[in-house]
Amino acid sequence: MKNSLCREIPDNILEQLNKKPYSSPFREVPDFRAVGRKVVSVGPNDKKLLDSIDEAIDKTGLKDGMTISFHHHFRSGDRVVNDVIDRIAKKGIKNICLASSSLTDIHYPIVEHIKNGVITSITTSGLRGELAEAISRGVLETPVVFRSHGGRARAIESGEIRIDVAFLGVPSSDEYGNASGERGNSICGSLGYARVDSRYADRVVLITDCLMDFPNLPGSIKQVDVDYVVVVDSIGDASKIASGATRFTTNPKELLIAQKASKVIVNSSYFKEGFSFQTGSGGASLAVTRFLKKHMLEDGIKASFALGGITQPMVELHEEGLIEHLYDVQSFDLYSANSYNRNRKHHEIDASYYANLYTKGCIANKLDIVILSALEIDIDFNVNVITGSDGAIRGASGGHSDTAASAKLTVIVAPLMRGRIPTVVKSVQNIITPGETVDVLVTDRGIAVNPRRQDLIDRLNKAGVPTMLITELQCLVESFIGSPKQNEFEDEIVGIIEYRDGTILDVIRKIKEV
Amino acid sequence: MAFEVKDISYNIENEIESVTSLLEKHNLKLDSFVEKTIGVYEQDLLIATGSIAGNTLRSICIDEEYRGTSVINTLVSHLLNLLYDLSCTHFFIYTGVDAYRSFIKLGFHLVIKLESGIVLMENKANGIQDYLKEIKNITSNRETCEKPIIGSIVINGNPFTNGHRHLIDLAKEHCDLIYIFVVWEENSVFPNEVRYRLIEEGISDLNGIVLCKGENYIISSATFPTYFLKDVSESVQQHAILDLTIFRDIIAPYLGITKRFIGEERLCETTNIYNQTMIKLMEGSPITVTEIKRKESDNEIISASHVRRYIKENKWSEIKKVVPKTTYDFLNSKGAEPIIAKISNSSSRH
Amino acid sequence: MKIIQNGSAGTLESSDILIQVNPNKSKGINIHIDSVVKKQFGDEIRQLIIKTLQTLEVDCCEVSVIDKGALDFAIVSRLQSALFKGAGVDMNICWEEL
Amino acid sequence: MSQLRRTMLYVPGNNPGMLRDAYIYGADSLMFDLEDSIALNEKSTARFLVFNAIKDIDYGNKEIVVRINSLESGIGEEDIYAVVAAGVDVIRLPKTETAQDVLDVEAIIEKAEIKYNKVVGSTRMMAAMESPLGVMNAYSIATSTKRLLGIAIGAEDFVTNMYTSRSADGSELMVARSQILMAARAAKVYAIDTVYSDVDNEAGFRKEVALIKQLGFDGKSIINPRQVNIVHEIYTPSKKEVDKATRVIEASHEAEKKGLGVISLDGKMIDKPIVDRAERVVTLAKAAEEQ
Repeated sequence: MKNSLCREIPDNILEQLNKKPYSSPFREVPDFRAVGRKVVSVGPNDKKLLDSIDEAIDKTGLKDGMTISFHHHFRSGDRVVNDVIDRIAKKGIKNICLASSSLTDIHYPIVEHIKNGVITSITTSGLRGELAEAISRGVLETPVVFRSHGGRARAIESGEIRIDVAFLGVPSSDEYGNASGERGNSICGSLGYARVDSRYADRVVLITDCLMDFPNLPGSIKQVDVDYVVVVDSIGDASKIASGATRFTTNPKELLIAQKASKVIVNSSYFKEGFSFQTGSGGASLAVTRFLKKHMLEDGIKASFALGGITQPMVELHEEGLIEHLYDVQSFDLYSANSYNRNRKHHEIDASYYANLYTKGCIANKLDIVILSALEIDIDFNVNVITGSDGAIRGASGGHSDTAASAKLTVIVAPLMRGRIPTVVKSVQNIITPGETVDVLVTDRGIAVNPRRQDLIDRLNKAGVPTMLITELQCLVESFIGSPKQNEFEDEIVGIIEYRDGTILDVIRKIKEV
Repeated sequence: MAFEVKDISYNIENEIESVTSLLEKHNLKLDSFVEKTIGVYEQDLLIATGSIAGNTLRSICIDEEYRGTSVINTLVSHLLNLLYDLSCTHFFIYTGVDAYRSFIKLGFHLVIKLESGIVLMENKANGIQDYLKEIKNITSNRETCEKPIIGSIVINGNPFTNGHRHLIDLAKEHCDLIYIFVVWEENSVFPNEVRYRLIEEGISDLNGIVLCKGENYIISSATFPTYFLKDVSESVQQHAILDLTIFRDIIAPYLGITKRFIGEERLCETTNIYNQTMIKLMEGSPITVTEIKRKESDNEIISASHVRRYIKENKWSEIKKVVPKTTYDFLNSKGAEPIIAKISNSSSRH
Repeated sequence: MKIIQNGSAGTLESSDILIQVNPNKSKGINIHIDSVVKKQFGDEIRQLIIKTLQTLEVDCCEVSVIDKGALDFAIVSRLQSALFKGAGVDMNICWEEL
Repeated sequence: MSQLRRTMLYVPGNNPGMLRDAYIYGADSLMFDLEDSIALNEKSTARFLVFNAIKDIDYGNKEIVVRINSLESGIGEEDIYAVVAAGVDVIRLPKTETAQDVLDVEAIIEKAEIKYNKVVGSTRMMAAMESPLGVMNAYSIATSTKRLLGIAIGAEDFVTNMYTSRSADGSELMVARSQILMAARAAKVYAIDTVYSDVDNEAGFRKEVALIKQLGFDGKSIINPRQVNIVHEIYTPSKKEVDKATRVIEASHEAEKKGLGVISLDGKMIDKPIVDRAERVVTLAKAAEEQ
């Protein structure tokens, strides 16, 4: 059947998953109890420190058909996912469900483990590189379920994702399982995504390359949640886990977009003392911070908090007194990872606190402004950040739909086209964020406001910020590039996109080989 | 982002040093035989480098920090345009497996990937397959028995001697069909076409032989650049493995070759390493290597390098003893005069 | 126009295209296209190349392109440039006919 | 002189992405370069690209300038034919030394206009002086032809010719800038300042723009889109200036309506140049608002 965004969701998929199709951002009302993990008792004489990943696999009783989880705080520097799955494969364990918070290009070896039957189902926020390509071409028999960061936390708490063993790489831990993301050989800062797993998985194994004296405090993951600790040679490539510094883009086009976006924000009704905001990590999105700063200084306005993946520019604004609090679910660079040590109001939060709709109030609810990027956006303002113009998976859902739905002003920043690939299209390949939760699109060649926000259109036009219809932008892009040929797909479904409330937003189909 | 591209001068120490240190930082080196090197700079910082040797891009390196940016496009565009300007339209990239995906995006196609992580790519889709298809087309016209035994010999033939002929004759005894690949690089004193013609004439009485140009895939500047150097380079072994893996995994299976014949080598260290590597590499494959003792004349082995020495020393009676009449006649013809003049004035190995 | 030698133009930078033309050993036109948007625009690019060849009355050559998302004006420019190089013509071009 | 030429954005003629996007940064004029930013072996390639860009891309009513190669280079003539055929607005001459240089180019432009059925005289010209001789001849160059709408100084070559180099305060350019400016004003054409190439030095750039604005230049050639807004910002008149200009213009309209030959404001007589300047201030203010 078709959902409210006119996306065809096959009935058998809905039946299999026991899911409803998407209807509107806040319509569904939860009616369930949060699940609990299996209770274990560790006594005074029990030891948690194990010699190897192999031993941990044995001790946790991992076997065929179980679900394992990882986090993605180590980004492209990660070694833990590949190493653990390799060991699992060597033991001959098959039919594993991989429930990672996200997966990146570094995880390409998983393709082999899919082929040899070790991994048979996946749920994640995103996929990139060879793994994404292989899955787009149908290497995995069951479709990957894509969830937003908030959606994943919800699914874990509701029991939809039941993690048997969580293998959590941590920059440092003591022998009893007190782990920190800000101390160690390769630090990553916040361990926000891992914290949910640590509380809900039946078994939790920490993997670190830096064993600290007990107690390793303050910390992110707590001893009461941890079964075992394994020390390995290396958890990954430190320089790729947290890049040295996030620099502002010097790309003139990104700067232009950022400047236009800051104009929209400043002239909206939300830019006032005590406002809150979040920016994505893309070049233009990050650069908005820089232009905002100028206006904040000029108008004497301070932000009450900034949220999200935290980067150096955010921490600097915080340290300059322009942002009161930082809520950090993931630190993107060394500077922000180090900031906890000196900034008391830099708070580590977990994924549920960040963006889970089914809590008694996630912090995203308090967000005024969010600036997000897009691979594609269509004339209904639906945004795609998961599939490329060729229909292949190459992105991540992340907190995109969570924050878009929650924030009072959602601004999408994107170039009108990338080379010959259009950003503004008639209909996006796949929907991650419904258009009804998006307010403004800012491109290098014009600003379009969602017609649902006539108030905003009036305000901007009154302030002399010109706006266009999104259909005008779409025509403009076609005048440059022509109209692309529609992608061809097989019937087979390789991905299911779940909205943050658990309803089904869209499906990703297998690419037709030419 | 605007990157600046500059030619690197081998005579300016600073420039060459910044290139070698960038390469060393990423565990690479500047090949000794490159002919031109360029650098990509951001402000005054060298962030990428690449070189050309013959028809091959080599010693390509992009500073780790700049990987994923458009600097690779800038670098490779420049190198390709340099090759185009030299009228080179079919070219290769010798690189590591890490960079392989990036080059696919720039229009390159895989020739072969070695276990060591070395990758050879070319700018033509199916370049090597097309080359082999053409060769096979010649053979399909030849009458052969049902399941012919097929052998192969690679000859530089600089120039063709009785030693080469001896090798071919012995090989013939074991095979129904023999592919003779002529090394196709203008690095020898006898030009490609001359070497080819002298072999052709020298075996015109034999059946069951397919004479083909080795082109880019057998002992070429793409597969084995160090073969043509005067001194033995430390990369010889690596290049030999590349060249022979292509033969073992692509050429031989395609043409059904199961035997390779080589002349025993005592004089030339590079060729000796090549031969020994071949014996090792073909182990466990369907290809058997037969090393044939060199034919001797007056207690001295016959070799093309001796022939060139005789030419230099003007010992025509010696020459007559070790080359076929066809070669001898050519050497006495007008066409040979520039070659002879060149030999008389040179000291090169080739 | 007759293509008598190799001609190339363009780069592999984003939004550009690298085009190489060679005299064709056999008769007619051979076009090889490698493009980041081959699925979406491969046919259009081919048509544009053919049209440009016809305009310049080139009926025998090999064209191979590596496209990084060039728009039509860039594709035409690079091809014209490569063709004129291939024809050995540099000056006194009839601009009104292009 | 109502059209604004605060910013003339250089676009290397061999970069399709930049040719496509140059339009979006809000510069008053775009200058596609076939000269110094193009390597020798890419000259003809760039010419094809600029030709097709002008023909195919809709730049709205943006003024399109092309900097051609000098005639001495042997390729300048082909450049002229190509860009006239494409329909360029302005041809900018590099390294102009004498009025004859301008006339030589004009003669070819005229031939090209006839050949391609363009209105003769429709292609305007600009000349850049990059040598002491050119600067000395600034006035005769500025008055050499009606096509010429402005003159510019190219500092990089100039300072080399002067046996010096560019400094932060620009003292080495003082005389040349003043000379160009005086010639331009005397000839009633635009005066455009040279580029500032240290893109990342925003403070230095601001200082230089403030200086040339104070000297009286109409605008500046710029090499990076990031510089556009800075120039426009500095050229934006203050509220006080705008208010005053508005009153001057009102007074002038008043006088016109009444058919008076003399304009007066607050009991004082106002001369024509003051009205001209007032109009310019208002135009600048309007443009700044639109940005």
